Order: sequence, then C-alpha cells, then structure tokens
Amino acid sequence: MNKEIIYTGENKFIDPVTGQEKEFTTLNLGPTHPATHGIFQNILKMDGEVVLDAEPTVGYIHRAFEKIAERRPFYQITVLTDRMNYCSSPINNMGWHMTVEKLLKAEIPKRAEYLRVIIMELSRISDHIICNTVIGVDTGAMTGFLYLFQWRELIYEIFEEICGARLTTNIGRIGGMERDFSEIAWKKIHKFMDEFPDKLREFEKLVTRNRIFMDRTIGCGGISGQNALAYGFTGPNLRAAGIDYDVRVMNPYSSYQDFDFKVPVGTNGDVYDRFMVRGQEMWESLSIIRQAIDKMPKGDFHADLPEFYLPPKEEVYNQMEALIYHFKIVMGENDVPVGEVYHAVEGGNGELGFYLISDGGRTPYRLHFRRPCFIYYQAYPEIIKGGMLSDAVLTMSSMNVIAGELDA
Amino acid sequence: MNYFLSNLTLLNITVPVQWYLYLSAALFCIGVAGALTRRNAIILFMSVELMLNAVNLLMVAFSNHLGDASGQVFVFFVMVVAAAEVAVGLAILMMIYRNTGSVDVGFLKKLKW
Amino acid sequence: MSNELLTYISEKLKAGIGNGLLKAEMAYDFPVFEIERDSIHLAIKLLKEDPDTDFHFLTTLCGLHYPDNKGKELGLMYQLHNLPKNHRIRLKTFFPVQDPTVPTITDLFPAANWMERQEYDFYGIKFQGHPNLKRILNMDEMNYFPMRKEFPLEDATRTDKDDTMFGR
Amino acid sequence: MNLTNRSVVVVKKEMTFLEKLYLPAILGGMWITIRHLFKKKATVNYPEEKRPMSKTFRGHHVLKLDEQGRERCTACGLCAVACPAEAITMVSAERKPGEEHLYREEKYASVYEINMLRCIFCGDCEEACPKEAIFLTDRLVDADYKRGTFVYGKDKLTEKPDKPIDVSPRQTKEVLEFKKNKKFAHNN
Amino acid sequence: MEWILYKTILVVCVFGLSLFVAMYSTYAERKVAAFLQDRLGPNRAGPFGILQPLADGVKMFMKEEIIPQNANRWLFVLGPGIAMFTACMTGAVIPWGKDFVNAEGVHFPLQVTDVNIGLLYLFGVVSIGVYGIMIGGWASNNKYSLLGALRASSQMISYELAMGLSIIALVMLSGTLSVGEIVEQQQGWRWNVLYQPLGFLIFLICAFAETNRAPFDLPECETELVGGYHTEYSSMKLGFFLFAEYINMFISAAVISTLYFGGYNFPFVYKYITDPLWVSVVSFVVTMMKVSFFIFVFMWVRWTLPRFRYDQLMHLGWKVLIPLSIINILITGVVLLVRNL
Amino acid sequence: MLTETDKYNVVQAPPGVEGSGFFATSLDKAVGLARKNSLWPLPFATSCCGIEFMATMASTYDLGRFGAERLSFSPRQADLLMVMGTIAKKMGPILRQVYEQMAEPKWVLSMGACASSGGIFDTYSVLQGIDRIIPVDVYIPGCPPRPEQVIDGILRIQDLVGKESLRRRNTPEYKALLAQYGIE
Amino acid sequence: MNPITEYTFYALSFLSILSGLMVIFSRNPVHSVLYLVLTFFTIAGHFLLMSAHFLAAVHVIVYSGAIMVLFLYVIMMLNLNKQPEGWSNFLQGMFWVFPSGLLLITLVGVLRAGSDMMTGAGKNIGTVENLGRVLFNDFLLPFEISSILFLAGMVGAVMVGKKES
Repeated sequence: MNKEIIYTGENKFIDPVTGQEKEFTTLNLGPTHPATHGIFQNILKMDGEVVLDAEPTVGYIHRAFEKIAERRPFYQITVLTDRMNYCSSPINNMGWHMTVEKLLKAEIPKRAEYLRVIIMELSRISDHIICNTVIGVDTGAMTGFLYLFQWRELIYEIFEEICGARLTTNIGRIGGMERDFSEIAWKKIHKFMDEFPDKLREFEKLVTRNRIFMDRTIGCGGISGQNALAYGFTGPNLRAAGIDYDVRVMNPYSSYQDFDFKVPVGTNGDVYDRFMVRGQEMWESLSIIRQAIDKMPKGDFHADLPEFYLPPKEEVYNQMEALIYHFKIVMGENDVPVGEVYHAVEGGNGELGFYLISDGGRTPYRLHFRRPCFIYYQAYPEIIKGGMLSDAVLTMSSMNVIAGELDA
Repeated sequence: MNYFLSNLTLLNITVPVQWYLYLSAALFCIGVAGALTRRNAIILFMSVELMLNAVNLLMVAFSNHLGDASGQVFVFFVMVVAAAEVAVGLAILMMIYRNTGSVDVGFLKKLKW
Repeated sequence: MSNELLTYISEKLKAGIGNGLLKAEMAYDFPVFEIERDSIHLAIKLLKEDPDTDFHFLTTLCGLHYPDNKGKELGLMYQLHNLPKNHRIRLKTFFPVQDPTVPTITDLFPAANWMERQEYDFYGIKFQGHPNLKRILNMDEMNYFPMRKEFPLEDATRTDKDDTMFGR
Repeated sequence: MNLTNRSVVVVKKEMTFLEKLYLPAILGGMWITIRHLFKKKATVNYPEEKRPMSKTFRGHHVLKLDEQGRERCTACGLCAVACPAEAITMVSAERKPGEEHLYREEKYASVYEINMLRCIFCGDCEEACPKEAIFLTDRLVDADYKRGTFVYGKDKLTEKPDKPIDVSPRQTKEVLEFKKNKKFAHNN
Repeated sequence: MEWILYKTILVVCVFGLSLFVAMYSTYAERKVAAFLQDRLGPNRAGPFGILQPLADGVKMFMKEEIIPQNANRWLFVLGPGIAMFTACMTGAVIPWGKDFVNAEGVHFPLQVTDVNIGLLYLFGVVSIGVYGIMIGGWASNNKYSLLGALRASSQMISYELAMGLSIIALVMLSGTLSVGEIVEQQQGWRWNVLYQPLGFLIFLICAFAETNRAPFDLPECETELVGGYHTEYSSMKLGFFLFAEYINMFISAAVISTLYFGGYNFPFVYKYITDPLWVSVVSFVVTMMKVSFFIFVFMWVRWTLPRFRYDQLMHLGWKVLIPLSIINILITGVVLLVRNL
Repeated sequence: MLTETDKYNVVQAPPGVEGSGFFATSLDKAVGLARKNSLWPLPFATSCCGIEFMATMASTYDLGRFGAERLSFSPRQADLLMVMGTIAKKMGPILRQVYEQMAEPKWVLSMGACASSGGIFDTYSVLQGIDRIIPVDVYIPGCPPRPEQVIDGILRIQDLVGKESLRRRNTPEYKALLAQYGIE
Repeated sequence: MNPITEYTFYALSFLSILSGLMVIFSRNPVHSVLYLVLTFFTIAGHFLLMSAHFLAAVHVIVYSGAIMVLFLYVIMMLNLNKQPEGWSNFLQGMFWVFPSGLLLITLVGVLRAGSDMMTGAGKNIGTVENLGRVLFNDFLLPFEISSILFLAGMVGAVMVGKKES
C-alpha cells in the first residue's frame, strides 16, 4: 500500500483500494510500551490491524550531549559517548578517541590498534546479541534471549577485566588504551572464543529455519536499497537492503585493512534480512577477533602523546615534570590544534560519526554526533505502512533503535 | 449444577405445551417490536434471530408434545439457515459499514450510493 | 587525491553556481566548500544529480554558531558522500542570526528531514519548505534554542552541587 | 550496489518442503530447549553466593591512608575537576601543628564528599589523583532509602587504619615496583 | 439423598482440584520456564519457592481494585467472572478415574456426570468462555484490550471449527458422544491417538489456540498489546483471568489425555490391581500423570516457539487445519466403511 | 486521571484492635510476606540501566528467584515501578502518569544515577532526579548499577514491603506524602 | 406435574422475556448482544426442560458460541457503540410497539381458543441416535439441501466481505 493516504477528517481517510471513506483508529504505541525498548512514541493510525501511518515522537530521553560536549574537556567526553549507544559503548569510546587522534595527527602503535579491534568487535557482538535476541523476544521466543545473554555476560566480564566496568565502560584513552589486557582478560577472551560459536549456532538453530519465525519476518518491514540510501541508512540495516557499505572496509580505521572478513548483505532489507545479516556479522566479528589475536603485535599499548596521554603514575608521584603534565592534562590546559575533523567508525548500528570543531580551547567548540539511529529511524513510518501491528513491533526491534543514541 | 441439569432428564415431566405457546408468542412479538423500532441494522438482525428462536422453541415444544422428532429436526434446519443468514448478513453489513460508515437502516433507503 | 577532488568539485560548483562558491579549502581530511546561502540548495542538487559527482548520500548535517562573526553567526554544515567512489565532501553556509532561514533539502534527501528538525530545535534555523518543521528532541513548550552559545547548559534547579571551589 | 568485493549474500528465504511443514523445526527447537532442562543452571544465588568480580572493578571509592595511617589527600582538587558528574565536593584546610599524624601534607581536605547518586564510577578521579589518595574498589555501593544518605563524607570514604583496603591490583606493575623503593619520600 | 451428597462432594473436589492444579501450574510454569532457560526460577517463597502461588494470590487479593472511569463497570466485573466460571465448568464431564465399586456393588463414579452428549457439553462451555475475554476486553475501554478481545474472538471461532472437525473423526470411530464411554473403549493400548494421529495433532494445535497459549497467545501478547484484553485489570480480577487460562490449560490437557491417550487406561496396570479402592486411586494417578505431561508440553512449547502473526494464524486455521481435518474425516470414514464391509 | 482514588481495597483493622494488636500484626506479616515475594515490576527502562536490568533478568542473576520475573507492562498490574535510566523533562509527565495509574500498594525503585539525581546529565533537558515528581522508596547508585546492586535494591524493597502495615496506605502521613507531590 | 419443573419453567420464561425485552431496549448494542445471549441460554434451558439435550447443546454451541460471538465481533470491530440513535428517532420507533403489542394480544387470544393441548408423552425423542435416525432417513434430502445452502452462504459471505482489489 504505497499510495498516499488521503485524510478527510478528524478520523477518516480514503481507502486507497476501494476509494471509499473509512474511519481509522489511532493507537498510541509508547512511550512505555514494551515493544519500544528504549523510549519513543509512535502514534499509529490503524485500520483494524493494519497500520496506515505512524507519527513518531522522539526526544524522551534527550540529554543534550552536544551541548555538554561543548563544556567538557576532551577526555571527559568519553563518558558521554559511553551513554550514547549503550549496547556497544566501547565502539563509541574508540570512535571518539580516534577522532581526537585524527585532530592531533597522532600515530597509534599497532598493538593498541589491534587491542581496540578486539574490543570493538566484542562489543559489536554484544550489540548484535541484544538486537537479534530481542527480535526473538518480540516474536514471543524468550528463551533464545536468555541463552545468548549468558555469553553477553561473559563479554561484560571481559570488559570489566580490561577497564573496570561492564556496560558504560569508559574504555581506552586518547592515544591508546589505559592499560594492557591482563592475563585473566586474555583467558576470558579465549574462553569466549571457544564457547560462544556453539551457543550462537544453537540460537540460530532455534529460530532461523523455524517456519513460524520465517513467516513472521520475511517480507515484513522491508526497504529497498535505494530508499535506504535516501533515508541515510547505514550499517547492518543498509547491508540488509543489499548495499555492502561498511566503514571498516570503505574507510579503514584502526588497522581494519589488515583483517580479512566478509561483508554480509541481504536482499530486500526486511526483518529476516536484518536478522541474518546481524547473525552473520557476529561470525565475521569472531573471525576478526581470532585474526587479531593471532596477529597481535608486540609493542606499546598507547601512543606517545605527552600532551594528552596521562604520564605513568610512578612518574607523577616523584617527577615534577610529569606532575605538571598530569595537572595540565587533567585541567585541560593543553594546546589543541585548531581545525575541524570528521571521523566515522562502524558502530553497532552503522556509521557513527564525530564531527569535531576545535578552536584550540580545552573543550570542543562544536561536537556533532552522526547518530545512525537518529537518521534511519525517521524511515520507520515509511517502512511499516501497510503492515500489521505485529510487523510494526518487529520492525522496530529489528532496526535496533537505541534510544540513547537516537535522542542524544 | 451439572447434577441438576442431568437429573432433569430423570424427571421426564414436561410443561403443558400451551405455556410454550404463550412464551414463544411473547418472544416473537418482542422480536417483531425490535425489528420495527430499532434502526441499527445489527439490532434488527438480532431481533430476527429472536423471532427465529421463538419459533424454534415452539417447534421443540410441539415435537415433544407429539412425540415426533421431526420438530427437532426442523429446529436443526432453522439453525443452519440462521447461521448462513448471519454469515451473509453480517458480511453485507460490514460492506455497508465500510462504504457508508454507518449501519443505520434509514441510511439504506437509497439502495444506491 | 583529495586535492584533485577539491579542484574538480570547485570547478563543477563554479560552473553551476558561479559566485555562490565563497571558499574552497582542504580541512584535515575532506574538501570543504563555503557556499552562499542562496545557492546552497542548487549546489547540493547539482552535486547530487550530476552523474560525475553523484553525491547521493547525505551523511550528516549540523548547525554551527559563531556569535562573534557578525552577520554570519549561524551556519550549517552538510556532509555528502559518494559511496561507489568513496568521495566525501563538506559544504558550509553561513547566515545572520536575525534571519536564520535556509532552503530545505528534504526534497533531495528524505534523510534530511529529522536532521533539519533537530537543527531547528537546537539553533532555531528555519528551513524553508520543510514539511514538518517543529521541535523534535525538546519539548514543544521550550522558548529558546538551547545549543546557541549564550544559553546555559545546566539545569537551574540542581541543588546538590557546590561549585564554589571548582565550579566551571 | 556492490561497493566492495567482499560482500556475500547470507539470506536464504525459500523454504524446503520439510521446513514448510513446521514440525521438524519445531521439534528441533523443542529438542534444544529440553536439553537445557537438564543442564547445569547458570544462575548465581546472589545474596548467598557471590559472583567473582574483577579486581579492577570500579565501585565504592576509598580515600587511602598511607602506611602510617595519615590521609594522603592534599585537596588539590584534581579529582573534582576531572569528575564529569561534578559529584565531588571538597573543602581544603591547612594542617595545624600537632596534626602531622593525621595528614600527610600541609594541606588536607577537611570536607570530602562524593555524591554517590551523581557518581558514574568512571574512574576519572582515580586517574587524576596525583597522590595515590583516591581509588575505586570492587566493593559495591549499597542501595538505600533516602536520597540524603548518598552523600558520602570522609567517614564512609576513608579506609579504616585497622582495615586497609588493598588496591594493588588496580595499580600498574611499575607503580608497585616503585612503591617498593623506600627512598622516595612519597612512599613512606 | 446420599447420591446428591456424593455428587456435591465430587463437584467440590473437582473444583478444588482444578483450582489447585491451576495454582500450581503457575508455579510450574515459572519453574519450567526457568529451567528451560538455564535459570532457577522462584525459590525464595518457601522451600523451592513452593509458596509462590500463595504469595501471588494473597498479593493480588490485597491489591487495590481499579475500575477505569470510562469503563463499563458491570461488564468489567462480569468479564473475568465468566472466564473463571466457564473454565471451572468444563471439568464436570471428564472421568478422573475408574468408578469405585464398593462391596455392595454400588458404583461411585469419579466423574461428576456422564451426560450422553459430553463432548458437546465441553464444546458448548468452551465456546462460551470467549465471552469472558471479549467482554473484559471491550469493557476496559482501552484500544489494546479491544484489539486483544477481537483477536481472541476470531481466533476462537476459527479454531473451534477445526477442533470440532477433528473430534468428529474421533466420534465416528468411537460411535458415542459420551466422554466416559470413549475412555472405556480405549482399554490397554488401544488409545485413540494410534488410530487418529492426525486428528490428535489438529486437536492439540487447536487446544493451544483455544487456551490462548503461545504460539497462539495473540490476545494478550505482551510485546504488541501490553497485556491484551487484561491490560486494564488489576488485583483479583486479573487473577481470575490468569487463573482461567491455567484452568483451561489443565482441562485441555485432561481432555487430550482422555480423548486420545486413554484417560485412566494404562497397559498392564489393571491386571495386577484388583482391590477396587486401589483401582480407583491408581486410575486417578494415571490420569493425573498424563495430564501433567500435557501441561508440561504446553509450557515447553510456550517457551520454545515464536508466536504467529494474526493473519498467519488465520491462514493456519482456515487453510491448513480445516482442510486437514476434513481429510482426516474422509480417511476415517473410508477406513470405517472398508472395515464394516 | 483514571484511577478511582477513593476506593482502596485495603483490609480495615477490626474494631477494637487499634494500633499493633496481635491480630493485625500477624495479618500484616502474612500479607507482607506474600507481597514481598510477589513483586511484579514495571520496568520503566529508558536507557543504559535498562540493559543492565535485562542482565538482571537473564539467567545469570535471575530476578525470578524473588518471584519478580513476571514483568507487567501495564501499570495496573505492577507493584514495583522500576525507573531505570534518564528521565528527561519531556518524559516526566509520562512517568508521573504511569505512577498514578498503578494500583496501591505500589513502590518505586530508582535505579542508577540518571534516574536518582540526573547523574552526569546536569542539563536543561534532564530531570534532576525522579523524586521531584514521584516519591521514591529505594535508590540504587551506580551508572549503571551492577545486577548485584539491583538485587540489593530489590531486597531492600522487599524489606520495606514485608514490614509495611496494611493500613499505611490509609494513613494521613502517606496521604501527606502524596499530597507533597501533588498526587491525590 | 413436577413442581421443580414448573418453577424452573417460570423462572426461565421470566428471564427470557425480560432479557428479550432488554435486547430491544438497550441503548448499547453490546448490551443488546449480551442480553440476547442470555435469552438464548434460557431457551436452551427450555430445551433441556423438554429433554432435547442434544438440541440444547447444539443451540448453545451454534447460537451463543458462534453466531453471537460473530455479532459481538462485528460490533466491537466497527465500534458501533459510539453511534447512539437519537431519542426522537427512538420515540418515533416506539410507535411500532403498539402494533406488535396488538399482535401479541391477537396471538394469545387465538391460542387461548384451543386451550386443550395438555402435555403429551415425554418420549425420549431428543437423543442423538433418534435425531440422527430421523435426520438421515426421513430428512436426508433436506439435510443435503441445507448443507448446500450453508456452503452457498459461506461462499457468499466470503465474496461479499472480500475487499475488491
């Protein structure tokens, strides 16, 4: 039902099929509806169970990231990025760090980059776990969610071992990592690499070829590649529509060019495509991690950036010079190059861009986040038109709209 | 409750058929009144159902009275017809509603829209 | 390569909008073009529809505020991307805060819809021809444009902070 | 549109006849779930048994004392500046003669408060501290009933001299190495 | 008079049994779900969380009753009442065990009443059950509830047809509508499921649909309709709805095991037991074991499968199950005909 | 407002047994015990804490052990409002409406820094703590709190619930508390 | 005559007439439907009273379980409760109550004339076997015809209800 729907009154419209005037009902999906996992509202216009139109309202957790970023020194913005796409906060952290490094024109040691790759791919897996299992939950199959979440818990443990927090990690520093991986962390990563594939396969067996699930998802919430591009889709959702745009391949960052991996694509961008693309991406991520572990170079885990990277603690404790640098970094009194730079990473949901304008002060002059969710969620009404209520719910969860990223 | 219902069989004593005559006459007239007074097509339909049921009741009563199963068989047929009628009738009603946005029978006097 | 792109596109733009192109320079990574407000729509249309340039993907769009640039306080940054060739460029346009109107590009990129609403919300930039220009993230009742530099970040009602010593 | 040569289509939407029958997939799914019925459960009975937590976890803060039981903090204020949540409040005071056994340096924090409800446990304060004074530990901050109780003063933050809190897992090898070296005044 | 007393006691017992099983089904549901999902499930209320249903019950009982202001008060209360009432009524025609015959040869049946149209009675009561959901959903004056009610009614009507047709094949086979007789015919191994596998499958699927269990739980499906028809209900009225669902599940399990799995029949068992009291007890236990197994199947399926979409549900009902059940009737008819020739 | 607030289905103390008479307290205890083991949460999850709540619900921590695995997204059926994540000013009225729609007795748990105090988001758009609009029973610090802390919070709530007298919801103190928030 | 039967009859009759009246007097179509369901139940009760058990069960299944659910479904789906008829219309309509009242009086009068029809034998004619025998012997042709009618009705309903595409 792609024809434009003509509204003729308070709650009347002209049925595009029969050409008769009909009454529609409005249904308020959200903001506290269980399907809107984050918080946004959709006022659906429904003809029975069929969705005629949707009017999304967002901004229910608008937290003014861009404004805060103008008032915080560079290193404190890491904690902000944590809370954007909280399903995969390390990617955001590192995206931000790489943006600043690009501004500083800093050279990062290979080892730090490989460590970053491992962390980023782990968090991509954790992001996709959430999305895919939540599609399961929304179709009514709760169990797969609980199976995979145990392994997400293991990813949490790895992060906790590396940085000290589970979800909002504040991981890494401008210039590298704040510390190298510990022995336990490596052990846990290996454990994850050994055990997770089985569990992922089990989850896939549980749903992917189940006809109920396939019937539910195939042909539901589809979008063509051209439309997807026009609406600014990126990431798995764009790839599901058949366009293999991946920032990791197109504009490699953090040594992604060293790794060999496939870019899974779908055909017509429906829920099943998204589900399968995300599922396959987890496998690709696993392979990237394995390659990174195998090829892990020796070396330093951070760049030599005395203006930004905190000096080692033992020097701070007894050397005056280091102490002064320490103070200057924490107070944010170092000189920053003037300029503007855009850096994008492949976040869990697509191209996560940071547009940074620096005027040389301790804070960014302007920091704009290109939040993939925000941009592609506006296509939601377009996508669900003509589908049923259940399709609308599934489409929402398969698009993996993270409210924190959406509302900034 | 169930015991009570099942043991009514055992009593096997019936009420004079005349009473049923009155009762079904009353029900029938209520149906007629409903069909005449209400303009909501669905209520109208239901009044017709009520009338049919009044007849059903009478038929069972007579069947019982005469000891002939034919009456009950006829009730059976009435039910079939009623079900078919309801299916078609409601479908028509839905179409009418879809096209006019109302089920008021007054609206239908045009026969063409 | 980027420099070639810069000259190539500036020529294209010059041919298309003439004096509308105010500045063309490389900023770190991308070519940046500053374009007059009146020709910004035309410029983007040109870049999108010309099969040679074919910038068919609007990566992002954001507002800028420089209170000290008199007459050019508010600005907009567009970032376009040509996926097959992997070219990225950035366009900018500036205009006075008293007259914050810009033509919308929602007719070219549906994706610009919410981005423009967001910048309207943040900076009060009025996009002419936008189908649904109203606040998106903030409440409709809000009576100022919070991202402009003169407005404070903090919530005035916070009580548990004592910033006499280290307040910012 | 093919942008790279790495793309691979991963979706197969046609169903085989068996898949169309619903039953094989359903039975397969049920087989998977029933096997889990007899597996060892992943649940940790939390209040009774605790899940091992990383030593580097960022939890409840501690204000460290030095080996002689003196407060290390000199109220330099770096932690408060570094705090993205602006949760740290401190008032500095001059050390009076006769208080040398309490405070290490001439300046100390007479009031040191962290609003635990504001705190996001990012660890920036720990990183910013040049005096080894504030650390986050793997203890958890308790839930409570009243908002006011969450402003933790020095009474709750400072470690007890008789119950020192080991923070060495959070420190780098170099720092630990350095601390062994007695010749630095900082370390005594 | 003793007869009436005995029947009264039996009714009370069946009623109590339904309630008890339903109550502990909620607990079992949570435990089974938890175990299937590698969790432990409720284990704080009493040992192993045994008292969990009591806690839920008391809590719900003590909760504030809210009747939305623009709801239809009467019908709002009536809805859960009907649901509960009809759920409890169905247990009457199910034989819970073999008759107890005392020394004087008087039969004490473990079946409240063996009406000769038992199956029809079951159907009648079940078909009324949907009114509870419809009325409740409609009276709430909430769009989610209304959608849930609509879904419930169309689902019920569609699946009742297939269910009825699958039963007809069974009736052709057994030649009676009395549930008691159907059970008696299945002595030893002669369970109907062996003669009617397709009919059993259809019946099972329809039973899922009729009890609104996953994968057919569209009337209440949480992720789409919040709570479906019971969105606006609180306290014990909600409890009635939830309870009715579990009682329905219990009764469905009982019906399945009576009609297709021989009810109290179990091969070889009654050869060795002769004492009439023990016969009754064992037969009751056998029935309950079968019932428990099917309750478990209900839960197992719920925690494994994704749910259908509304149109797919209709498709399955009308275009797959009904033709299948008609084919089943045909096959049964042909076989019977051939056998009688 | 949809709630009929004048109709509380709370058992009144029998006449003559005022105060903490034996009967009342043992009933209180039993009901408290029941209630505390059957807290159905309404997850008002807006952001990061919601994900951590998922972890709490998941197999490893399993909130279901406390009888709280049945999430009820309808406020009518919930006992415990778990506010998890940033509540923006735009969201405030909705949160309040949800609270008002809940049936008594109801408890509120504020999870994480954002919900409890605004956390790092000291901005024009974020509510600085949900206790400005609804009464909160238990706060859980952390950003986001670990599942252990969430369970601790639930245990605290359980304590509170177990000890609560049946008549508390009718007392003038409670009404005053609600009146303070402008909730009738 | 058994007094229990008599009282049951009275009660059921009273209920059926009352609920029948409520069907046509209810302002809300949903209430009408529910009252009609009640009426049908009482009629089924009458059937039971006359030992027509099979018919009673079928009556409940068909009328209450299927037909009325359909009505309710249609009313709910079309959301008809929002369209009350105006009072003037209603009063106008009430004019027709007199003729139907007259009809009732006439009917009763006519029926009173032959008032000798006392109860007949309570033979066990309502059983499934008996009915089936009669149905499939004497009424086989009508049965088949009615089933064709039913099929036609179904096809018709589907055709009418289908959206033209």
